[in-house]
Order: sequence, then structure tokens, then C-alpha cells
Amino acid sequence: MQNKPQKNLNTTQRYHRSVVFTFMTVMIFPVLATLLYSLSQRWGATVLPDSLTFDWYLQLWQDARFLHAFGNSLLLVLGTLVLCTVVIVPTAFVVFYYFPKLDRWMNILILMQFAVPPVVSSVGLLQLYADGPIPMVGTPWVLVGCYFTIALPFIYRALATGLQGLNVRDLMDAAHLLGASTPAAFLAIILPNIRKGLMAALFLSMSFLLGEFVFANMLVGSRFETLNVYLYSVRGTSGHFTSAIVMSYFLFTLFVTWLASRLSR
Amino acid sequence: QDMTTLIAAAKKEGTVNSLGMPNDWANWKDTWAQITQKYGITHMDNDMSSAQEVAKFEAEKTNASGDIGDVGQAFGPIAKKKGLTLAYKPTTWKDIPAWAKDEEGHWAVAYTGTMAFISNNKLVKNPPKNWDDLLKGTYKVSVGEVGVAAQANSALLAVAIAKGGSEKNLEPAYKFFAELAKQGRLANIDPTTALLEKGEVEVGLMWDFNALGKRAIIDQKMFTVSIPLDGSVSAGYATIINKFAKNPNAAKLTREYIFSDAGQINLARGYARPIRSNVVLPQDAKDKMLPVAEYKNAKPIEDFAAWEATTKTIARQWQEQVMVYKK
Amino acid sequence: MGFLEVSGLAKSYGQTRVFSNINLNIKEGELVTLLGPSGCGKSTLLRCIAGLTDLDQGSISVLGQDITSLVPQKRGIGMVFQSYALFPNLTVAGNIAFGLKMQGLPAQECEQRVADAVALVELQGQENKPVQQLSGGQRQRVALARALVVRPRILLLDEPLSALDARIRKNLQEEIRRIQLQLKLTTIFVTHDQEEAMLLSDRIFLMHGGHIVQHGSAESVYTRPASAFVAGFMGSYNLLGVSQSRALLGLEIKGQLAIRPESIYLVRSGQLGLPELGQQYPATVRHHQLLGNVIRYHLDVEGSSERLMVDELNRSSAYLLPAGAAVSLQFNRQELQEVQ
Amino acid sequence: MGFLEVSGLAKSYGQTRVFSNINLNIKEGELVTLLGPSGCGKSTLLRCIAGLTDLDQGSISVLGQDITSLVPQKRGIGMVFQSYALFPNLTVAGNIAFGLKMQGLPAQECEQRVADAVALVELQGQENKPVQQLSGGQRQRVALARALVVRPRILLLDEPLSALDARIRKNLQEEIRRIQLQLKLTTIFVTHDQEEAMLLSDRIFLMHGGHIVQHGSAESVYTRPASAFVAGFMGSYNLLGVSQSRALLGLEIKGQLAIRPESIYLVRSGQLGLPELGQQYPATVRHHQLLGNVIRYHLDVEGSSERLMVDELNRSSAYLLPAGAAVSLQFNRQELQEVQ
Amino acid sequence: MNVISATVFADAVVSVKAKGQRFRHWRAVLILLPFVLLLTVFSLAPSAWLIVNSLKVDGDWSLANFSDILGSVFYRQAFGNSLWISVCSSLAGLALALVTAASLRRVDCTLRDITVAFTNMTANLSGVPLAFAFIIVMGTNGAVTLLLRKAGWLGGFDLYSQTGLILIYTYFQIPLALLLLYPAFDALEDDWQDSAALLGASRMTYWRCVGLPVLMPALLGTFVLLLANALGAYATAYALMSSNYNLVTIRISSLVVGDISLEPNLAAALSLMLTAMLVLVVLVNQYLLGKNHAK
Ligand SMILES: Nc1ncnc2c1ncn2[C@@H]1O[C@H](COP(=O)(O)OP(=O)(O)OP(=O)(O)O)[C@@H](O)[C@H]1O
Ligand SMILES: Nc1ncnc2c1ncn2[C@@H]1O[C@H](COP(=O)(O)OP(=O)(O)OP(=O)(O)O)[C@@H](O)[C@H]1O
Ligand SMILES: [Mg+2]
Ligand SMILES: [Mg+2]
Repeated sequence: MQNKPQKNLNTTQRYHRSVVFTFMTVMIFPVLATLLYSLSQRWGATVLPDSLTFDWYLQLWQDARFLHAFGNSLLLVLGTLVLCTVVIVPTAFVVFYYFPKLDRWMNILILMQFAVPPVVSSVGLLQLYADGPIPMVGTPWVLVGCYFTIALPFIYRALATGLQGLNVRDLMDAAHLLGASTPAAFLAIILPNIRKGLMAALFLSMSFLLGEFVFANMLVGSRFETLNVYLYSVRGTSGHFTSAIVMSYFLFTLFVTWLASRLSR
Repeated sequence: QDMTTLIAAAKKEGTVNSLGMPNDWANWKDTWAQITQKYGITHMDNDMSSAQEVAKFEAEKTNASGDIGDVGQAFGPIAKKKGLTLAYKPTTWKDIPAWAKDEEGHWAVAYTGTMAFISNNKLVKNPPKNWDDLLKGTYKVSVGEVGVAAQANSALLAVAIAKGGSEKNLEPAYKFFAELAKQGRLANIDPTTALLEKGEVEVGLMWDFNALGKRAIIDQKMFTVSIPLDGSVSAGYATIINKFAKNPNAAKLTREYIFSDAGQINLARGYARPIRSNVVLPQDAKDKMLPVAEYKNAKPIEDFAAWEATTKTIARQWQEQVMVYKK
Repeated sequence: MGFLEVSGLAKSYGQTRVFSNINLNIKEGELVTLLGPSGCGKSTLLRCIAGLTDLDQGSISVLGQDITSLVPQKRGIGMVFQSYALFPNLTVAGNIAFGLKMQGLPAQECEQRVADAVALVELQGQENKPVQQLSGGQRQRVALARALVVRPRILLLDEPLSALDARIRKNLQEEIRRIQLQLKLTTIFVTHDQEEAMLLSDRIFLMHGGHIVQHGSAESVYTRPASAFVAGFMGSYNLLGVSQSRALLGLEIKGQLAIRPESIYLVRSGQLGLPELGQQYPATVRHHQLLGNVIRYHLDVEGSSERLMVDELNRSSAYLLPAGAAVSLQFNRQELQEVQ
Repeated sequence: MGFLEVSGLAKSYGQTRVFSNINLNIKEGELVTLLGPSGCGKSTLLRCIAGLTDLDQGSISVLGQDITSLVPQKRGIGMVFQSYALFPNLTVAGNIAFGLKMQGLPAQECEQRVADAVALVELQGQENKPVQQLSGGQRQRVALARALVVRPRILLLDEPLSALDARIRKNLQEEIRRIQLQLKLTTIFVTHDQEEAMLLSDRIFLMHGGHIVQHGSAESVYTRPASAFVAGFMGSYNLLGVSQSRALLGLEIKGQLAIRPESIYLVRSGQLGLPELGQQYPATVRHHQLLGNVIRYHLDVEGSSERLMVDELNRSSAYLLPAGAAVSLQFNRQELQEVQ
Repeated sequence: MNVISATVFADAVVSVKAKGQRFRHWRAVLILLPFVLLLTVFSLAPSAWLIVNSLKVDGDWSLANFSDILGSVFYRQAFGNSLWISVCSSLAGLALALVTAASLRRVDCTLRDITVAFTNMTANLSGVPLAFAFIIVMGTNGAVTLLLRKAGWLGGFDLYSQTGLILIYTYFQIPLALLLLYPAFDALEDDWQDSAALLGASRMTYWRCVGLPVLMPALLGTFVLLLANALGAYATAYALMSSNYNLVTIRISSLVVGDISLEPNLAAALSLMLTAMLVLVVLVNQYLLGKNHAK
């Protein structure tokens, strides 16, 4: 009789686990499919591929253009993330420390980033900056700027959550009384405490940005070929090959995320 | 006359950037390789649609990133009207039929394609030979981006021509596809290489050079390519040189090369039909082509003005007359 | 001249006035408490003194030197916040060393002073723990050590104990007092707990409605409240109105009469009482409460509708008066306090 | 037979045993407190009784009826959580009505009973406020009303006052007791504050190390602690070791001698003392603390290294003994308590 | 949007003066400058361009673009489709993420960490790769499709249809929803459920009466983000069905990057209406949130 509630607990526990497992299974299906496709010689209208091979990867990783594009993408994404960090972190701090009322407006501003699809704003950007006083189109700089707007919502939200959980006012006051200037207190106290959320947001943004195509193709194209522009330009070659590209950068993000979570522990 | 000066100037520029001329389209690959090898001019391509190319020329003005582009024939006059093109007549100019070139040299069609069927042999027992076969089959038909892509629009025109319509009148085509849609056999997908390879496309409609090219990449035995015998349409692709090109001479030289014998043979090897009929094709290039007999009912687009007007309505008509029947 | 002098301080948030014309004069090495109900502006006053909030009027000086417009960093003030405000990314030692690092002290001296501070608050062995792993009481010690290690001229404590439970609170009260006396640190201690204030402080400043309503030693504030508010705030006073006090004690007063329950003498039947206190008033025990070392009787006095509280030491259960027992009360007239 | 009987209760989390063989026997209408230091398992025990945590062994019955395996919904138990667990999306009235709605009561009766409950806890006029806008004390009342309105057979209170500040706590203690007596509700009150326990309860169950170490009335637990732990926990006892107690009082004991500071008599020089208590021990005042109604003297007794605490009522400052004053002490031998 | 930001910073300046710490606060305002600059150049300016151009027809000011759109069944259908797919996929994504997030809090932390990391990863599966992955699995001749067809369980399912599109949209909404929603569950205290149980509420009743209402602001906020995400999505739908399905973004892109004609002004007008729709949703959301707070 006393065991009955015990069993109850186990069933709820089991329920929660099964929900999570089902979720994982469903979500992983497309990823596995891509992986399998990239590893198969040929996979036509059949349930399973005909034969497996590593050729696509070998071919891919020997392609200098791919490596170059990969390098470009990484450089671009890294640059963007650095810019984001340097600009958004102080901004979020200033908002929360000096002008808490601004947060509401920031949230609206952030939502607006979703409102104009890249296909459209790229046309506007093309018209505005192709020529004229700031001819950025065709240079990676314009992409850095656009990527900034893409990453902004994720990073700002993460920082806002972190700062909300932190008693910024008291911590800053305490640091001031202990002789720290505002910048010093920010660097020594606030920054380390929002680092975790920031890192998570940066990695999320990284995977988003690595997959970005519209801006890259419209604004810069081959002048600074990125991974997805490359993917697009070789899309006619083979689905297996493009799957290999996708899996390559997928595994790359997975690896980097894992590494980061390892290191930050 | 000034070929030597042109070559010298082009070599000095040392590079040429193209828009919408990727390696896997009509065998541009060989042309680029040969230009690089012969003149030491390096090349980069940025693949995009015709409209994007024109838009990019227009937007970038003097900060031009593309020197030369390859657009559907209809876009040649548009680009010229917008004042975005640089005129250049290659030495082989007189060999190009009048319908395929701008008299001032702002654009010139280098090759043509004809609407064709591509059928997956495994999924389709009796590959269609003419449009009526499509209606009788049990397979799904993929047309591509109707209303957006010139290729898909041309498929509609091909049906219309076969069924008694014209550039002005696509009604027969809409009826035809509506019938397919009612049967639940109109697939909403674009017949790309990857989808052909995956076996998602049972029968696709596309330019012959595209169909043959994709078949060659994927698997020669997997597909059957044929021109609809009861009527099809041919259309050309024209090169335009950017008026603001950073490398105008290299671009001119590129056009020169494309219209040279070697360039035209390259296109033929890419399954495209070269515009110059006086080029002697090597046997391997000839072998790649479909039998000439299949082309007997294929007609070129004649009334460009009407066709341009019609294309603007296609997207809407397609949704209203065809997609409504889709199950 | 006091060590810390605050004069004419006023502060408003927008239209709402928090306080005005606040004057404090604190001697060197003294511990004063700022006592008052929640929301009366204690924290705001403390923050003004520390320079964390700008004031509207008034001046603050330390040893005659005006510090009103100095930035907080330069005031030489240490503060322990109610929330402790420990830096969650640093260890115990890291928190304590923070202020020293900001002063740019050499690592060795830094280490030595941190070790001393750790010893002072008895946290040896915990130096390398992250502060999140500490209990409430331990956190409080870290916050204290962190404020003390930079050797401030003045220490401000903003309700440092209110988040702790009763038993830990008692220990820490004694400890704070011990350390403050040992270092002879001029200290302002903010609290809304009058027992804490009495236990700890040399002087109490009682704040209410944006003013200091009374100040003086704990004993004087406790035994001679200036107003009914103070009386009610400082302890469980019996408060008699004009008519009650006339009827019961024959005293003519203007405001109210405050009588501490422990100043009333309970004379058991058969006992004589204290002759020097004079008249005895018959009363009946209604019920009692055990407050630990004290038993509080609630009694009805004859000829009065007022129920009075009287405290006796919890000496022995043999002495316990049952409900209904008849007793007499004697009042020490010197201890009756008339308040407004 | 008691109203609520708990027998042989045991509970472990994985390898760690929280408690074992807990037995309680609670009469109808009784308020008992479960007193013990933090982490001793009080909350866990309460949750077991409510059915929120399953137990490893033992049984729980109400009026002889076994409820051990009943779901919490059917036990007829009301509970007030330390965090109050008010539903933040509902108003005061919405929170209170929640349980009634669950019973599917008609709207009108529901309304009537909510109004009664609101009146009981004196929250009239606050019915439609969101609970976030309430102060701590008001929240506590809402939680209480919510638990009471469904008319539970048993009320469980898990440290309902520990989050409140001292003054509000005192008011609410009295209020809880008043309501409990008025409704004659069988109640278990969990606390770690011994003053609260003494003030409120009919009986105290003192829990320590996974066991009930002592139980009985507040007076008996306070004045006759069974162990040094209980003595230390219940008040500021003076604890003397074997040799100390022999040297000072000539008493041979086995464990420790616990002497409450208020049971020692202070005889001022010139006074006679109480003859029935016999011997007087000379001592010197070291310092004193003002604890409000009581003054605690710390004294050195001649011939002993032990410093003793002695409490006196804070009767009048005229009686205050200065540091260094020579006095005599008398002990009431009946009040000396030998503990383990 | 320019207007909004202008008032935002005017607000800031006013509060600076009110607080009287002018110097310190001006420095703080300076720190906001790079942010404002970047946002202006890369987000506000193109948006302004959008507004201006949507009001132009052949170089003249006109509202013709808007009247064209509103008068066209075709474009109205595009809006209808976009909205329908976005709402369906956002609701489905939200519901699934809700169930998962609720369970995620109850499992041991290793599994939780893995799930969160994994979700992070799948968040970047979108656009062409996602569409292709689904084609491999569920396309006309996809692996699962073939299996189900063999088993005879396949109803009329077609990936290349509205249903298919909703399915695939839902897939890319789930990770985003989960990542946004998961932290909100911290607001739920365990005691609430216990308390509700003692008051006679079953688990379901608890969720209906307490859990969900408490999560409402987070749910609403997440829903708006998901909706925005879905409304603006383009690459996935395009990769799956090319332009054969009538969605606003696809119409927009076909007007600016199509092979046939180039009408950036009409595209701008379409985008502006899409934006307006989103702003409307945001405002409704803010209003609901405000009401929730006021309560
Ligand atoms: N930043 C602020 N803006 C507006 N009003 C404020 C601000 N800080 C405090 N107040 C108001 O000033 C008054 C005094 O607040 P303060 O925090 O000083 O009270 P307190 O005495 O410390 O209370 P407690 O004992 O609860 O800590 C309160 O009414 C409070 O609402
Ligand atoms: N869910 C749990 N899993 C594991 N251990 C637990 C759990 N809940 C409580 N414990 C442990 O059981 C012991 C008793 O906890 P409990 O909360 O009952 O103590 P308590 O007497 O209520 O303390 P407090 O006065 O601090 O509330 C503690 O050591 C605690 O760490
Ligand atoms: Mg305060
Ligand atoms: Mg507990």
C-alpha cells in the first residue's frame, strides 16, 4: 500500500522522460536523414540508400573553394559576433542600469528586426549603399552590419534575461563603494555574471548566421563568397554533395558549441 | 581589327566577374577555364536570376560588381532601355540571326534552349512523348516556378503553342495544367538536380540543355529526355555587358569568346543549341544533342512585346486558374 | 563637533518627499541605529550618505570636511546591503579582496588583509567557496568582511540581518557589535526591529514620516518615548487614554499615558507589596502568555474597562497565577510616561 | 485515541535518511508546533502527512481511519506554505475561492463563504486586488483564508511567519491563534523559532536529527529540557559542566546543569534576599544588555571561572546595576535542571 | 520606426534631467550611440527606404501600390495563406514546446543539458537544408513516405502542400519556441501545484487554472516572435515548393528577384503591409500584456 504513491512518482518521472525522448526523436529525424544522404552513394526512391560512401566528404574537403568559403563565413560570423558583443553588451547594461524604462522600447525595436524579411531589406540596402556616400555593397562590411541586426534580438534577449536576474543596482553600488569606477565595476562584476547567457546567445547566433544566404548572395555574392553562397552555386552538382556541406557545418557548430560548454564549465 | 588591342586591354584588367553564369549552366565552366588559360584572366561568378542581374547593375552603378551577365532574351531590351548596357559587337556578329541580337550590339543571344520532358525511368513506365501523354499518365509533373522563372513560363507557352494558343493566349495551357491539377498530378516542386537525383521528380519540364546536363551529372540511364513532338518553344539567352563595368574590355573579350567557334562548341557541349549555325560541331558535341527530328514542331518566341505583357499576368492566372484545382 | 555630521538633508523622488531636514551628529567609534517602520526612508538616507543617491538639499561632512559632492568611491564609506550584493562570480576571498584590488594594493598585502578579514568574521576554510554555496549567515559575514577590509572611516549597515532567521540573527548581532567595538568603527545600522536596535546601539535615531522623531540612548528611547508612535514602536506599552488614566490613576493628562508592562508590580494575595509605591489596585488575571524568560499576564483592573499587560519573570511554575486569580497592582509613578 | 495519529513514519531521500519512526498523536482542536533546527525534516514530515511526498514506512490516520494511501485531494487537509504559494494570476478572492470552485460549490454559497473567510482574516476591501500587490502580512492572511475556507479537518502551517518582519510576525501569531481557537481546528504549526512555538502552542514536538526528542506543553519543554540540545534550543540557558557545578553549587551531576537566567535571584548589597533559597553567592556585574522588558546581566561569580547570565525585569533605571557592582546570587534549587 | 526611436531617446533625455545626474547619464547615452548608429544604418534606413518606395509609382507619390494589393484576390490570398500557415505553425510549435518544456524541467540535468544543446543545434536547421531534409524523409518518394505507403497508412499526405508546409514550419518553430519558453517555467513554483492539489485540483485543473495563466505573458510574447518568424520566413517555403505556393514573402521575392519583371515598389508596399500586420500583432500583444499586468 505504501508503495503505491512511489509507483505514481515513477510513472510521472517516466512520462516526463518519454516526452523528452519523443521530442528528441522527432527533432533528430531530418538531421539523421541529411546525414545518411550525405553518406550514401545513391538514394533514389527507396526506403534506404543503395550504398554508403565517404566520397562526398572527401570531395568536399578537397575543394579549395569550399575551404575558402568556409573560412570566409567563419571570419564574417566571428567579426559579427565580436561587433555584437562590443556594441550590444554595453547597450544592454546602460539600458538596465541607467534607463530601465527603455527596455520596453528595446523589445519593440527588436521585434521589428523580424518584421522586414531579408529579401526586402536587401533590396533597400542595395539601393542605399551600392553607390553614394557609403559604398559598402560588395564588401563584407555590409554583411557584418546586416548580421548584426539578425543576431541582435537573440543576444539582447539573453542579456536582458541575465541582467534581470542580477541585482545590477546593488552590485554596482557595492562595487562603487569599494572604489571601483563604473567601467571597472562593469567589467569585473556585471560582465562575468552575464557571460553564460551571452555565450549561449552567441552560439545560437553563430549557427543562425552560418546558414544565412539571402543577404550574402544579394549584397556581396562572389566577391566574398560565404558558405551558403557556395552551397547555392554548387547546388546543381548533387544533393549528396550539398548534404555533405550542410552536415559539415552542422557538425562544426555542434563541435564548437560542445567545446564551449566544456570550456565554460 | 583591334582584337590585339582588346586582348591587351583585357589582359591588363586581368579579371572578369559575371552574374548568373555558373559553371553548371550550359557548360560555362569550359568557357571560363579556357579564357583563364588563354588570356590569363581570372573569373568569379555570382549566380542569380535575370531580374536580379538587371537590378544589381542598376543599383550598383559605378560600384559595379558584375561585368557581364547572361539573361533571358526578354531582359536584353529591358536592360538596354534602362541604359545599363555597353554595346559590343563581336567579330562574328553577322552570323547571328537578326532576331537574336540588338542592332546596336547591346545584347546578343548566344544559345537557345527548347522545352523538353525529363522522365525518371524507374518511376515512369512510359516516358511521355507529347503533351497528351502527360494527361494520360499516372505520374506527377513538375513545372517549376511558374510566374517567376522564365523556364517555367516557357513551359506554359510550349503547351499553348501545341494546343493552338500563342504568346498572347495561354488559355490552353491553363486548361491543360488545371486538368493535371484536378487529377492530383501537378507537383509543386522545382525540378532541381537534387530533387531529380532523390527521385522526387517523376516528370519534369525544362530546357533541353538543362535536362540533358542534369541527366549527365546524375546518371545517364536514370532519365529519358525528349522534346514534345506536338509542339514546343525555343528561347534564347543573351549576354549583356555592364555599362559601368570595372573590366569592360575583359567583358567584351568574354563575349567575343562566347561567340567564337570554340565558345559556341563549349555551349553545345553543355547541351545548349549554339546560335551560330555555321559552326562545325565536333562529333562528341553532336552526340550530346537530341535527334534533330524531335525539334520539328519547336518554334522560337516571335512576339516579344506580347510575351512580356503576358508573363506579367502568369503568376496570378496560374494561381487563379490552376492552383485552385490542386488537391 | 561630531565625526559624521549630516545637516538639513532633504530628498524627494519626483513629487513624493521621502524626508526633509534630517540632522545627524555621530561621534567617532559610535554605533547608532536608524530605526523606523518600513518605507520611512531609512535606506534612502543611507544611500544619500554613501553618495549613491543624489540629495536635494543639505550637506554631509566627515571630521568637518564637506563630502557632499564627492563620488562614492572617494568617501571612505563601507556598506553592507540588505541583499548583501555579493558578487556571484567571485569566491569568498575574491569578494573580500575586491576593494583592495581596486586600490591597487600589492598582492601580498592584499592576501594578508583578506586573511585577517576572513579570520575576523570566522570564515576560515571557506575562502575558496563560491558565494552562492554559502548559507545566509555566512553570506552576511562575507558582506561584512568585504566592507571592512578596505578600512572605511564609516560603516553603513542596511538591515543586514532582516533576511536571516531568528537564531542566526542573534548570533550575528553580537558578532557585529563585537567587531565594531574591536575596530572602533563609526557605524550607522539601519533596522526596523526595535529589539535589535536596543541590543546593539549606543544611540537610536527613530525615523518616522520623513523626520527623526526621537533620538538618544536605547534606554532613554525605550523608557521615555516622546510619542505614542514611539511607545508603540519600541515595545508592548499599555496605552491609556485621558479618561482611562483619570479613572484608574487619578492623573490628568493631555495625550496618552504609556505604561511598560514590566514596570507594573504584581502583588499576590497574602503578599504586602512595596510600601514606597503606595496605592494597590485590585485586578483579576484573565490569561497569560509564556514569552520564554518572561510571563505576560493580561489582567482586568477593577473600575476600568482597560485590560492591562503585566510582565513577570518566569521564575518558577509554583508562582504562576491561574486565570481568575485575584491580585493587586502597584504603579511606579516615575515610570509612567505621558506621550502625545 | 487521538484525532490525528501518525505512527512509525520513516522517510529517506535516496541514501540519506530524513527521519525514522516518527510518532505523533494529536487531539481534536489542538495546536501543536513542530519545532526544530533548519533541515531537521519538519517540512518533509508535514508533506508526508499532507500526502505530497510519499513515505517509506508508517501510517497516518484521522479519527481511526487510515489515510496513508489517499491522494492529497481527498485528505481534507489544508496547508499554508512558507512561500504562501498564492496563485499570482488570481485576485485575493480568486485565490480564496479556488478550493471551493474545485468542490463545485454553487456560486452563491461560494461567494458567501469567501466573504466570511475574508472577514475572518480581516482583509475586507482587498478582495479584488492582485495578490502581488499585497504586503507580506496580507499575503499570509490570504494563504490562511484559502486553506481555511474549504473547512479542512486538519490545518498544516509550514513556517508561515518566517518570511515576515518582527513586528508583523507578532501580530499574525496572535491572529493565527485566535482563528485556530475560534474554529477549534486541529493544527500542526512548523517553526524553528522557539519563542513562536511557546507563544502559540498547546504542545510542542521538538524534532532533532530525524527524531522527536521531546514533547509536551510549552512550559514543560521550556522549564524541563530533556537534553542540552533542548535547553540550548529553547532559551539562553546557563550550562554548567560537572566540575563547575560541583565547585559552584556543590552538586554532583552526570551531564550538565541547565540554569535559566531568570530563575537566578539577584540580591543587591544592602538587601536581604529570600531566606527560603538559602545560600548567597557573591558576584560582580560585568556588563548588561537591554532586551526591552528585561535586562540581562552578565556576572562573574566568585570562585568560578564561569560567567553567568541573570535576567531582571527592566523596572526602572534607578535599579540598574553598573558594571563592577558587587551583588549576591541565589539559586532556586527546584529550577536547576540536569540534562544530558 | 524612426519615430519610435526618436521618442525613445527623447524619453531618456528627459529622465536624465529629472534625475539630475546629467554628466554620468550623458556618458551613458554616448554608449548607446554605436548601437543606434548600426541599427539606423542597417535596419531603420532600409525600412525608411521601404516606406518611401512603397508610396511611389514610376517616380510619383501614389497609393496605387496599396490599392492594387488590396484590390487583388491574388495578393489577398497570399496574405491569407501566410497568416494561416504562420498561425497554425506558431500554435503547433508553441503547444509542442510547452509540453516539452514542462517535462524538461522534471528530468535529470544530464538529459536536460543534452536536450538544450541539441535544440540549439536544430535551431539552425532551416531554409534549403531543412526543406531538403524533409524531402528525403517525407517527400513523394521519401523514406518514411515509402514505408507508410507500403504499410497502407499513408492518407492523402503530400509534403508539397499547405499541410506539408505547416509541418515543416512547425519543425523550425519548435526549437525557437522551446528556447524562448523554457526559462519562463522558472516562474512556476513547485509549491503551487502542491497547494492546488490540497485544495482539490487535479493536475489538469492546476494547469488550466494556474500554470497556463501564469505562463500567459511568456506564451504571448513567444507566440508573437514565432508569428513574426513564420510570417517573414521565405527560404524554407521557397526551397520546398518554389513559388508555387502563394505566400507574401514569396510574392515579394518574386517581384524583386524574379526572372520576369522587376517591381521593387510593389514589393516594398507588400513588405510594408506585412510589417504593418506584425506591428498590429505586437500592439495587441503589448495590450494583452498590459491587461495582464494591470489585473
Ligand atoms: N528609486 C526610487 N524611486 C521612487 N521612489 C523611491 C525610490 N526608492 C525608494 N522610493 C520610495 O521612497 C520611500 C522610502 O524608501 P526606502 O527604501 O528608503 O525605505 P526604507 O525605510 O528603507 O524601507 P524598508 O525598511 O522597507 O527597507 C518609499 O516610499 C519608496 O517607495
Ligand atoms: N527533494 C529532496 N531531495 C533530496 N533531499 C531532500 C529533498 N527535500 C529535502 N531534502 C533533505 O531533507 C532534509 C530535511 O529537509 P526539510 O525541508 O524537511 O527540512 P526543514 O526541517 O523543513 O528545514 P527548514 O527549517 O530549513 O525548512 C534536508 O537535509 C534536505 O536537504
Ligand atoms: Mg530599506
Ligand atoms: Mg522547511
